[in-house]
Amino acid sequence: MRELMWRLRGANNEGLLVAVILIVVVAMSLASPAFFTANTFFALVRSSMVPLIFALGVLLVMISGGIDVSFPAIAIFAAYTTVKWSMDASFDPGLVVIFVVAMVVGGLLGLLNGVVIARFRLPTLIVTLGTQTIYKGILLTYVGSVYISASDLPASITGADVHLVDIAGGGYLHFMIIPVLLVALLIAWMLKYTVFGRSIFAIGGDTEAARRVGIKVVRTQVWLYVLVGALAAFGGIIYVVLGKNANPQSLVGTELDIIAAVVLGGASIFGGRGSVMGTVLGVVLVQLINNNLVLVGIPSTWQRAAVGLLLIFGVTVQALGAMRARRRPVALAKEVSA
Amino acid sequence: MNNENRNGLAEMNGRVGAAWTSLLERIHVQRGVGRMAFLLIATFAFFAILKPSVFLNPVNLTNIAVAAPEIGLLSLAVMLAMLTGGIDLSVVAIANGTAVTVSSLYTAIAAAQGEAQAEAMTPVIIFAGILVGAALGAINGVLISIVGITPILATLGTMQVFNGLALVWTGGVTISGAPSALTAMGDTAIAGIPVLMIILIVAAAVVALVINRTPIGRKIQLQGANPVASRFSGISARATLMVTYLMSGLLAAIAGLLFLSRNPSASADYGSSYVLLVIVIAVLGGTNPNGGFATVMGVVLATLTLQVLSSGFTAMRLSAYEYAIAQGVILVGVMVLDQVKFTRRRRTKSPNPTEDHTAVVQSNSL
Amino acid sequence: MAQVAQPVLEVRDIVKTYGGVHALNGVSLSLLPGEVHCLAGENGSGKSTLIKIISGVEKPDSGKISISDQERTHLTPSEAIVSGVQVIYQDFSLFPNLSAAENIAMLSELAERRKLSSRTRIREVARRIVEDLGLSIDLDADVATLSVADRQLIAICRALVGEAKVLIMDEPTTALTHTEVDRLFIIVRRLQERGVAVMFVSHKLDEVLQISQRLTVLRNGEVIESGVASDYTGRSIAKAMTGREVNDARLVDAVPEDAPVLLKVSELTREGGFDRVSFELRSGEILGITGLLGSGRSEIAEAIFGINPAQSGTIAVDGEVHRIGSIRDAVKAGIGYVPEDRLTQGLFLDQSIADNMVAASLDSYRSRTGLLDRGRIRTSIAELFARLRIAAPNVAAMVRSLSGGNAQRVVLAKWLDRRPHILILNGPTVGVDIGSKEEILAILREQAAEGIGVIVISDDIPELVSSCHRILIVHEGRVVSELIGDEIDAEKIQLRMAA
Amino acid sequence: SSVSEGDPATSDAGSGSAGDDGAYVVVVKATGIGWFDRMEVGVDEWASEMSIDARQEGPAEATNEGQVSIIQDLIAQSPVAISVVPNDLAGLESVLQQARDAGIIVVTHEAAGIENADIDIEAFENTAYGAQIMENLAQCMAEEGEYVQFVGRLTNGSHSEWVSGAHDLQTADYPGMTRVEDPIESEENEEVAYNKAKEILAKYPDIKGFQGSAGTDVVGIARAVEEAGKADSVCVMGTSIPSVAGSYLDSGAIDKIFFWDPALAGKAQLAIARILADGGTISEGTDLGVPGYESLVQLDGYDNVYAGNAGVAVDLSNVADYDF
Ligand SMILES: Nc1ncnc2c1ncn2[C@@H]1O[C@H](COP(=O)(O)OP(=O)(O)OP(=O)(O)O)[C@@H](O)[C@H]1O
Ligand SMILES: Nc1ncnc2c1ncn2[C@@H]1O[C@H](COP(=O)(O)OP(=O)(O)OP(=O)(O)O)[C@@H](O)[C@H]1O
Ligand SMILES: [Mg+2]
Ligand SMILES: [Mg+2]
Repeated sequence: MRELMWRLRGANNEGLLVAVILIVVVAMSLASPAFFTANTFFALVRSSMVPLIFALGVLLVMISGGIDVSFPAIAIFAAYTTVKWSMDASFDPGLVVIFVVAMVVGGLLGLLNGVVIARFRLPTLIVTLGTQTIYKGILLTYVGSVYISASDLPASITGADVHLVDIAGGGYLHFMIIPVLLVALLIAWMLKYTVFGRSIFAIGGDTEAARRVGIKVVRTQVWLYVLVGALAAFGGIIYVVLGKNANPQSLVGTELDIIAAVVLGGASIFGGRGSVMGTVLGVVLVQLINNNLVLVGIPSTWQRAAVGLLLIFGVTVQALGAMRARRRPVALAKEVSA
Repeated sequence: MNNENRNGLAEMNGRVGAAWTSLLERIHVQRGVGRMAFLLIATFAFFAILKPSVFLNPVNLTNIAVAAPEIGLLSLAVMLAMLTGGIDLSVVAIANGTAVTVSSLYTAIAAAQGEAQAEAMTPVIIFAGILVGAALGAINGVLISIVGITPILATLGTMQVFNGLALVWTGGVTISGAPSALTAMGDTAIAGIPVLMIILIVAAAVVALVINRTPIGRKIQLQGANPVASRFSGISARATLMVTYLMSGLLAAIAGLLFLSRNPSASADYGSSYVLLVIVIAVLGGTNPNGGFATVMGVVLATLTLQVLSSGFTAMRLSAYEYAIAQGVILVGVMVLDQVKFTRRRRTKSPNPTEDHTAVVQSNSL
Repeated sequence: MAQVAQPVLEVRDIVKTYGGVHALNGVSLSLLPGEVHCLAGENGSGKSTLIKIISGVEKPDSGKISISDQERTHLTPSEAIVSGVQVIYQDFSLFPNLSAAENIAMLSELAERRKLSSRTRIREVARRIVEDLGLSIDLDADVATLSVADRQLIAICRALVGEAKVLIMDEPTTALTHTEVDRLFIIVRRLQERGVAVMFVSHKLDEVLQISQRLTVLRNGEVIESGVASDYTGRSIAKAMTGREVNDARLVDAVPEDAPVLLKVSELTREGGFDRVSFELRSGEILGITGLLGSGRSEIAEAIFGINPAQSGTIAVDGEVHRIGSIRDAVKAGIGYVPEDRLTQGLFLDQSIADNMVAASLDSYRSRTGLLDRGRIRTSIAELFARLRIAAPNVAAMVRSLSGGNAQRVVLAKWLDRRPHILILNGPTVGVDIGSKEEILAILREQAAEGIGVIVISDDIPELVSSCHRILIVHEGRVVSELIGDEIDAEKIQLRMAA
Repeated sequence: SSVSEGDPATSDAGSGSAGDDGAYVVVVKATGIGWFDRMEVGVDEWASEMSIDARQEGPAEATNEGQVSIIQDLIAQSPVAISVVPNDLAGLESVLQQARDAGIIVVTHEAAGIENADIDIEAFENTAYGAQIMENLAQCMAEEGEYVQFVGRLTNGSHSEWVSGAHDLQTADYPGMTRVEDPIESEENEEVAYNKAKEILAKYPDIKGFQGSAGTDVVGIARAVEEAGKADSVCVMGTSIPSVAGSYLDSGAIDKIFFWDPALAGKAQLAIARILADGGTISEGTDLGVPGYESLVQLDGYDNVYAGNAGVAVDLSNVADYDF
């Protein structure tokens, strides 16, 4: 029985998170009849897409033992630059090329992060704090600060508004959910079944030991940050596609919420632990809370405090769960040996 | 080889090695201070030469001295948290909590019983404000030390909660009014040095004294240096972390009073751009974000440097984004240079200065 | 091996400095196929540094390394692995967050330059080697949850997975029981027959003599002697290492019956750890507690020090029963504890010796102003520094720069500065060389003579014999035997530990 | 001694040698935002038309402390005039007082009620502007049904005045309408506005009207409304600019936007500063020579607040007239 409970909880407390999400869903359903509808569900899916992509990047960095706060800056830098280039050149290269160009830009910015962090062994939080302000500063000083509205966007972006499911009352499932899910699955697969993925876990577990078994630590880290940069850019373009505008002031400032979601999802801030499943759940929980406060009738002045309180609640549950988990294996090991 | 000889050799070898590491350690200790002093002088000289009329204008110098203290206090608060290996994102929210408390108490009393009565109650009002700051710090302390939440998440949550509560309390409106003692403090200078700057210097001295010269201060450093070894040394992580975040809250509370003394109004959103700035300052000042190491002097100098830089950029008519770029480049650049210098030093051989026992003990932080 | 074989590995004139310290100063050495070559030397003599250079983890300042006739100035870890060098590191170098199986197989996955990783293959690789060694390790458990001994076994398994030409073992047996050591040696011999060259580092000189054919002694980063192992005895190796004679005769006797009881443990129990353990410790007594790894001997000590408190039973210090639910309770009761893993649990590596020494007694230096009384701190530090004969130029040196023996003295000093009634030491001389070991034991005897009670948890039998007044032998969580005074001898201990 | 006492003397000494005397500086809420980029266009135009050194500055983020710091740095440069578009009125009083003590002319914009400004110039009166939006909204909603209001930040003074001006008019004149929620905070973020609008649509299926305050509010709302297929049945109105809202005006999801041209507002601020610097005064009927500010009116209850008549309402019919 205890063994079963243990399984249900999952390696990174995913089970606990599912329970918290269920509690929140039940509470919200009780608070508002409008909550438990397909409409709300699709809205939740839609609003989780971009944060999920960012969260996956944060997850990768966190597993490797770092914290990245520069991803929103990279995302908007890459997306805005690409869109502006297309607009200025009056040339619409098609959605795929736009994604590719943006991801190359994002990858290059990630490369800079990676080289500085890995080559000089600097604390990631501080480095990315620095590069974040640099990227945003360069974007607004040298690339542009103009809001690009739907009418000026390349047609391939505005035209990408394809719905997989449409329901009465405005609920719909945007087709971008397909690439987003594919990327999530791809990353889950990469983390589990590729040597690169396992190396990221190894580096996060013990960097020196990783070097000693022959992992090319610097190279792996640099590639990791390139990947995370490209991922951020991917999220940036999706943001533009969903929002049908490109605003260079957007996104930056959302980094802490994303990090909170990833940690809620069971990733260890000290590296070496985390899962895509947990991250998905963490993002869903944060979006669930963030996007239904009006619906369940929390007064607007109280909303900031409410989000904070729920965050603390979620992290407390996680912390207590982790504390118990840390005690548990000893007994478990004993049971096994007995 | 006879015994004597061997021992002599070993001792020599050991001595050289240890003298070297202690030298290294002191370079490390003074790294934050030395490089920040250099950077401060360099930036100052740079702008003073380029724009002497504007930059050396006493008004400008006074401005720097008046604007820096609130940021400096918040940076010290973050530095304390970093010293234990944590971080405090809620310092600005705590400062606003204090400012809002003081301002709303003052205006409430002034409205009910007249301005004179409110002025007379200034000490009580200020005390209440500081108490609020300490209480908010204590909430962080409880979440981190007793509940066991990672500091960055605990304070991310409390930042939003404290900020949200201030928003609820004020209804989003900026409250105008503060005890005139506070505003007078913001206007006054002693021997040409603004009182606010003196407050920062005194606070910094007290923090330095606490972390270097008191049992709890040493425990804070040890906690950051190796939490497991501290536990195995009988140091209570709970008590230590609690005191750390309480002190962090107190420093933030004083910063909140400084907000009011510069401008007698309080809002839930003041200083939101400080949150990341103060982390940058703490790290530039030589604080190890992983804990165990920090210099108060370095942090104060880093505060002044960034203030000089910002004011210099305005004097040069450069934009806020160009300043942001410069800030990022300096942060990353200083860390990279540091690392390059440090590894190069480690590779080259050193002279072997022989050390006097007691002198080193004295120069050490104990 | 009659024919003169070509060495598989040769290093020449290796120099490596850390800052100003010469960790290695012109070391040359060769390894022949099929030989076990032992590297002996005191703490800090440069053994691990040499190994790290051969395995590509560190770059030498100068010198040449040739493996299979390919000469280089340095290698990277992956080059070393590809050349067939496998290492069991002193600190294991495992990934705490990964499963045992993955830790074992990771290296071969990388060496085979695989891009994809397969769970079944990993498990299979790990299972095969574990079975080969006749071990029982939970392959799916995270390494973080395993015991030190299991971790060491995993590190050994990992090194044996690949097709090694050179196997380097840096103190591979510190946490192993005798049977496990025996099994390891069987495998080493098997590898030897296949022509693998083995480099073996250990402070346990009997093991060295048992397994190796050749022997090189390092001192202060230089080769002092090199020769055929059978020409040496434990005593002569020790002499070469330290440069002086070493004595391991029994040096203490029983304490007087009327010495006051300092510690009285009754019916102490913790499920899965130990069961109804009772004993007394008298003033001036050094009590040895020994047993196989996993017998519960460490758990008893950890319970008394409050790390993992007991579930039932009482602990009385100086006749007064204390509820010990945390380390702080134990410290307040006057108990000090020198942990097994001194680097992570005992020391603040990047702080000075002085800071480390006062870490446990800060509150006692509070002056009337609330500040630390620096004068008093200086005096007591200087006194301890001299009394424990710590070899460092001054007390401001970073602890990281100290060798194992000196670092251990700093941990001791930290507790002595509190003037504890009872001092518990878990593996006080693990990874400490012979010279330092003797001195540390001498310090313990001095402290006991001054009236404190000392408990030594150890499986180093000579050390127990030489310095303990009384010895408890623990088996499966229970005290099964007690040896007092003249009853103590090495053979008896060995016999009762196993039974 | 006192910091502010010392100021005038030292700044005089400073300005003697400073190459910056004669400068006019507009300090905006934040740089890199479309609205203030447009204001900068006006400032630059005015500077070249008048051959006067005029420029615009602003913090990287719309924060009070950022503006305080810039103004303080400016005081040291002794410009002729500083004009500010404050993030937080009360939060700027002290530093503006210091500027005036140093002999600098202080003009403000969007800051009715500020004390330490020589003149505050409004494009219009805030509550009247709010009322104007409400009149249009009420007309669009046929004077009945549920509506909600969005503000960029709950701490934003102007936004609060617009929504309360509108709400007051509604309660007085349009009893058939009901505001179903307190003003909702969009955090100046289009995505947040979009998500909250979706929630509103779910919670109040019969909602008929939205009023936005931040420039991106109506866009986020419009997207939600459009997706709900209610572009025709729901009225979306509020402050925005054509370049941001244009495509939704085309599609009909946004019914009408209200604004004033920031470029002209920038010019008006500078024009006032110029008049004051030349020793002139501002009074009822003053003509600044800037479209929409040809005959200023003094607002009731303040002695330093003047308003122009620069408010513009734009719908599909006249959106082509504006290129920003
Ligand atoms: N112990 C060390 N101390 C200081 N610097 C080190 C250390 N180990 C490695 N480095 C630095 O890190 C860099 C690369 O180290 P590492 O061998 O881990 O990288 P790698 O990923 O294998 O490199 P590559 O991809 O080029 O093969 C080297 O340039 C070296 O300067
Ligand atoms: N990373 C390092 N930085 C500075 N000094 C070091 C470093 N690693 C080793 N040393 C120093 O180099 C010398 C040799 O150390 P090494 O670890 O090789 O000794 P060892 O013979 O393996 O000792 P032990 O028996 O304790 O394992 C010591 O003086 C040690 O302090
Ligand atoms: Mg390499
Ligand atoms: Mg070693």
